[in-house]
Amino acid sequence: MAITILKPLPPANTQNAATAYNSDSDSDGGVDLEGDVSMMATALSSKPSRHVGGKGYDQAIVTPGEIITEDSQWMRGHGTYTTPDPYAIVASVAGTLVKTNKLLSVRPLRARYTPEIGDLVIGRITEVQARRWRVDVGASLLAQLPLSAVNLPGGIQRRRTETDELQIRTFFSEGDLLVAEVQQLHNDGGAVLHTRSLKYGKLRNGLFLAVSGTGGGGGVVRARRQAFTLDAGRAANDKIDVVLGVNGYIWISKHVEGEGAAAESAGPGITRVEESVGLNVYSSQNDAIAPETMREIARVRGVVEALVQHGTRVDEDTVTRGYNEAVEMARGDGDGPDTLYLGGERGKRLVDALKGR
Amino acid sequence: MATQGPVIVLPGDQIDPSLIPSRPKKALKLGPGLRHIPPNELVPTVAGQLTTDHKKNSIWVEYNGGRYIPAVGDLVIGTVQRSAAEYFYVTLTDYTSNALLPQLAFEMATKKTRPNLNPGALVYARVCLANRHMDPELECVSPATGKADGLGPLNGGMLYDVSLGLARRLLMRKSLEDGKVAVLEELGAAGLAFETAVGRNGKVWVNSESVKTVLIVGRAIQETDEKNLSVDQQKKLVRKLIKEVS
Amino acid sequence: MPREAEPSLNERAFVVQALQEGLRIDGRALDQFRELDLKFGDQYGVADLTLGKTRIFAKVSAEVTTPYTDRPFDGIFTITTELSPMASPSFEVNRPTETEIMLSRLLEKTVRRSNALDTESLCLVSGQKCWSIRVDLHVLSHDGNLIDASCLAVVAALRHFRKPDTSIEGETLTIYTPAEREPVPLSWLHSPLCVTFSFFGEEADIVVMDANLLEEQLRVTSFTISFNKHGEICQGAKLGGTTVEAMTLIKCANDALDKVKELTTWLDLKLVEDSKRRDKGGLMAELSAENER
Amino acid sequence: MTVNTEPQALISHLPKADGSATFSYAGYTVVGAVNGPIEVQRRDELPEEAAVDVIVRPAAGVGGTRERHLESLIQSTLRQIILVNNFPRTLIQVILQIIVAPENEYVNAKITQASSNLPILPALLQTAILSLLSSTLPLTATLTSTALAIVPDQGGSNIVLNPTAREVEQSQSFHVFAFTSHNELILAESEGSFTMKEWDDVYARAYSQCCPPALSSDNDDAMIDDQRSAGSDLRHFTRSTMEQKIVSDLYWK
Amino acid sequence: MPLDTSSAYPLALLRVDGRRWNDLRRLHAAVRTQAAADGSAYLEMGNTKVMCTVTGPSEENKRRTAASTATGNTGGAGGGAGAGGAEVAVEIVVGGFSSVDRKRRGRGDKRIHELQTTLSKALAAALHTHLYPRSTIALSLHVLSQDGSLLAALLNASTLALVDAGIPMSDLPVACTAGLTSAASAADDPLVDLNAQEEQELPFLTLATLGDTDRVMVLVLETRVQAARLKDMVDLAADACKSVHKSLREVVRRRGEHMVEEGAVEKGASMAMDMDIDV
Repeated sequence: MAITILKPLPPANTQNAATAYNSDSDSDGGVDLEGDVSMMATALSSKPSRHVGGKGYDQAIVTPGEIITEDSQWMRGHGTYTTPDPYAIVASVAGTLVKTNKLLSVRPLRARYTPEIGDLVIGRITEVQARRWRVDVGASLLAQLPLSAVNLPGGIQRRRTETDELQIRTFFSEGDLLVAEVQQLHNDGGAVLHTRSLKYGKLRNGLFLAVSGTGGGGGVVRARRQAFTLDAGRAANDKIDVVLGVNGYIWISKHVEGEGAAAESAGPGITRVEESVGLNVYSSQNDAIAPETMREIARVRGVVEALVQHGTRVDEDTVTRGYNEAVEMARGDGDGPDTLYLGGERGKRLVDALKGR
Repeated sequence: MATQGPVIVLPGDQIDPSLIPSRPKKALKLGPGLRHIPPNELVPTVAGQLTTDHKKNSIWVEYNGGRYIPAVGDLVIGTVQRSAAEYFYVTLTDYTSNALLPQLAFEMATKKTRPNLNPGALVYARVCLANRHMDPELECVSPATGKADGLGPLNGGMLYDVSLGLARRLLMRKSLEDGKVAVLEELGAAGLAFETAVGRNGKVWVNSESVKTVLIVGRAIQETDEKNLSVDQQKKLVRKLIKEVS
Repeated sequence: MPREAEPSLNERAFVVQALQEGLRIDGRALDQFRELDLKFGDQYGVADLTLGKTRIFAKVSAEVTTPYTDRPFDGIFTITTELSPMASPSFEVNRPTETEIMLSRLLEKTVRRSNALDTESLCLVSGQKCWSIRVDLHVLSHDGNLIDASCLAVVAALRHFRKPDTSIEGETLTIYTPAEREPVPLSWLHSPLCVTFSFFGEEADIVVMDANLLEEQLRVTSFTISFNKHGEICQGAKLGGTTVEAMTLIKCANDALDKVKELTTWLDLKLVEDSKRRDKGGLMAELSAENER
Repeated sequence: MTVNTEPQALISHLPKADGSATFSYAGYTVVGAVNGPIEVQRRDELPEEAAVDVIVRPAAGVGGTRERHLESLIQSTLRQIILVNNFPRTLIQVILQIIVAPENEYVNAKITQASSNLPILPALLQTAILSLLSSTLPLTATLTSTALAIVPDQGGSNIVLNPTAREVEQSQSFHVFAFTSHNELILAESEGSFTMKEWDDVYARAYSQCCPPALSSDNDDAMIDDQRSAGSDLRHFTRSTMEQKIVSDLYWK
Repeated sequence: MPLDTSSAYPLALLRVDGRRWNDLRRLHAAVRTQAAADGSAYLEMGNTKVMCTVTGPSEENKRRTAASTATGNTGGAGGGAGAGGAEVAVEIVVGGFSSVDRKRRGRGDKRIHELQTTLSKALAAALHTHLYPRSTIALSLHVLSQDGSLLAALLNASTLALVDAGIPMSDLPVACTAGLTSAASAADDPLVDLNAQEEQELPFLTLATLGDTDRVMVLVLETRVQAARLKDMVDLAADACKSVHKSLREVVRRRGEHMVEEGAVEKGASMAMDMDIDV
């Protein structure tokens, strides 16, 4: 029977046409098995095919269920599990293999944020409870922010009183954004945050942006510095603060001297914190922002989105260079320096230019 | 009206005054199933057998069945549902609201060394607060001596449901003479090694080294309960079960 | 409504440990059903089934109605399963739980989709008049294995049922009341019955029939298969849960067939017993009627 | 033409419910289950007493307004005799499942009957009280209920106790009464057209039926043979049923 | 009912769409199709087309939707209030335009509910839910076009979306259908991956396995068939699942390799060879 009717192929990358996705490569990760898969072709050897590299693929990627090793000298790390009989370490996520001494783990291609102590995160208050807030940080569980872990107006050493408990909503209420540090982890992976430093606290005067978490596929990576200040080229004192939350939440705001997360670089001592915890720390009112500043904030946002869309990591270096490149591009194009659009082809050009360097 | 036969009462019945024990000087003690309507009327609220104890000057209605309602001093077996800052939330019967067990109400428990009970763990406890307007409270330690006296977490074993009546009989000081339950003694006499805990809330916990022993004890208790076995029948049942397994 | 109560950790551990030694809490063999009992009512199409502490009541009723427009030659056949708080306080009226939906789907597939009842025979005047047969299922007491027990009760009630006799002369359709003519049985094609297997252990290698409520709460997965005594599978469902070796499932299917044959014989016997009982009643009624005259 | 079958009952026969009873009388069979006191949903919670929830389910078809009406009648009656103050912020659930209702042999049954709501009420109430007694929930009293119809009879009319389905259909008016064991009237529902005089007669008949003079334990047998009333003495029936149950429960005493 | 399949098949040994008995339809799949979701996938099995998005694991606020849920209970531990692990909530929306009869299916549809429950219970058993206590993994599936093997397509799409979301699992759950050309005779050929027309006429079952093993996650048979033929159908469906498994793994691998090429992910350590050296 030589007759095999093939179905016509659909146009490639239908789902990405609108977002100007790179369409010349097989970018949607799809695979077309041309024609029909004959059953006879798959010899039924169930065990060997589970082994990594057993089929001569490029060995960079492991998928769930693949046996990484049957050698019992290795220890299993994240992204793997073991089977007792016969002993084997098996991948549980799709990703790349990481070896740390005798520890085998799989770095997932993408995953939701998993909190670690010391992470700088941006969160949104979802619930106010008696003595604590519950904060969405994009993890599998809501994080907690105890009332005792924030600076209250009137100095760092001040005792928390019952009045503070009653007034808890005057500090943070539902929907407020904040930047904080992961202080502690519970057994179930839930994080406890604190904002006891001048560089943490409520966010205002800016713009929120969420990119998918760490791992791969673009997104924020843990770096030496998560918060920095950009010089917004044209006006000398026009500066923009960028906070890259390790959890993939990003805050871009107008720079205010001596306030906000970017003050990290200024490095205020404990004593200064005490003095400067003023009332406006918990203000939800934006300052006046000049239209030029707003435009540059929007430009930074465009840069970050372009970076994410084209699978490039987001860190201080890429954002800074990307921003400068975007300013150049806008200047170079005929459309004038006010052009902010960085979608589609322009975004691709931007990222290519960054990679080219 | 002769007093030798059992006196069965229904809710709202009038009680023959001659049946009420009247020892001068001693206050009359009212047990379950009776309601006192001032100034001096006694009315049953459940269907059961009117029972009196002239020595203790007490009167109550004996009955079996229904749902357990916590009373102070009862020994109960509960299941931990969850733990919060200071309490374990414990269920005594299905579908009722939780009882509270303070995390410090254990022998030797301090803020640092409080027991860690996971959801689903069993505890043997005493009801120390029962009040219609509040959730019942439990304790696993005697407040007077600070000793556990056998109360606390129950590890391993199996939990069996029995009727409230049988639970009461098993908990009687002379369960054979007064309660006419002989299964446990018989099983012990037959050479089985096991431990039990009986909750007034209709739960019996049985533990043993051997799974089979637990099963025999459990089945013997449940069958005694369901089939209303007399002492002789219980003895027969135990012999039969032991034969079946060996 | 209060949440369904969950077994304690001790019970979880012990039940599984005992099963690993091949022992069940109530002393049954792994493939043993609890004691079955079936009572028919004085009226036709009423079945009251007890399986251990599980008790199911099924009632069949019939009325004349108009057929669905897209199926003018078919009668209407529905099975209603609404679990009331009588089965468990965690069931709420008018808010179907997962248990209820799964039960109703399995009965639908086992009894209705397998064409156990010839719906064409329910047609009286095509496109205008047909019988609507309705089975109402009530769970009076829930101690596990609702599916097998319900299926048995539904099939028993339907086979026991008699619908009023009818006749058509020209254009006129006459429906006789029970007093006028003895009602007639339904056109029943085959009797499909369910057998549910519950699996225990991490590898799901312990297989148990007729699980009670506690066992159902602790099983890692289940497989329900429906057969008629002719050896036809009417439905099979393993809906998720821990994975089971394919060979184990095939073996379950074979065991289920034996069990279904056994249950069918039992059901046939019960129906014969009941008809004998009724016949006696019928004779008595005739005699007493004669006496009155 | 009264149905003279003796009442029958099974007590505490559903192993999973706190209290249960099956009651058959005058062609009706009802299964009742009681659960309580159990956790109540916030919206139904009462701060000073237990909420009483009554669910009536028909044998065939889904419950509708007819069942809701019966539920509200039974609920308000039971609330009076259950000591609801003993269990604030809880729920007492009474589920009444109709198993058999008498069918009129001369009419082809419809699944949803348009006929009167009331005839089944006594059977439901009687089942509810037996289930409550089985559940050992505290009560102030028990109750007894009966149904009567005024049926036209050769120009005059007749009061019929426990009428059949056919008699209900032919009746001018239909009445249901319930009395507590303290001989207090706790429920009176009537439908149809009747005069005050007729109602008084029916009431008197129902009273004598439900509230027989207290009997001493010596002449139980004489009581049953009493020709005074056509129907069974349900109050006595309730007592003897419970006595049997208690004696069997307390066999060890 | 016109028995196209069974009348034509014995003549040419070809099915209505020209396939042989053991041919799967064209399987096309893509992962990461929706940027906003934690994981997403689009999958076609012939003309059956479904989309899946995953949200979570995240802590859900009390409000519960119409979705069916299952809690993974691994190793018998757990009990109590959601201590067992993450809940897997599945919601299926069948587009009114997805089939020829354009029938609207309400939220109360029990068949959809059964599919939801089946998927959530199957996935809960494959996922390592114990890593995420008190959270919810929510899957939203949209059926765009129906042409048979719907449950299989839904499960395969869910698998890809969950892999994309980076949620750990024991192996890839995969599913396929298998049927018989006629229920009556014992000599008939079995078929794999049935389309809607074949499903209407022939007895068939849907089988889901965990990876390319013979361990069955889901078995759904809704038509009458002789008991003796069950084994043939299960065997064939299990083999078909192995092919599907291979394809899905390829989809994931390609996606990953592409990301490594683009530099979004660091290259992984190489395996077997250099491990031996380490030893």
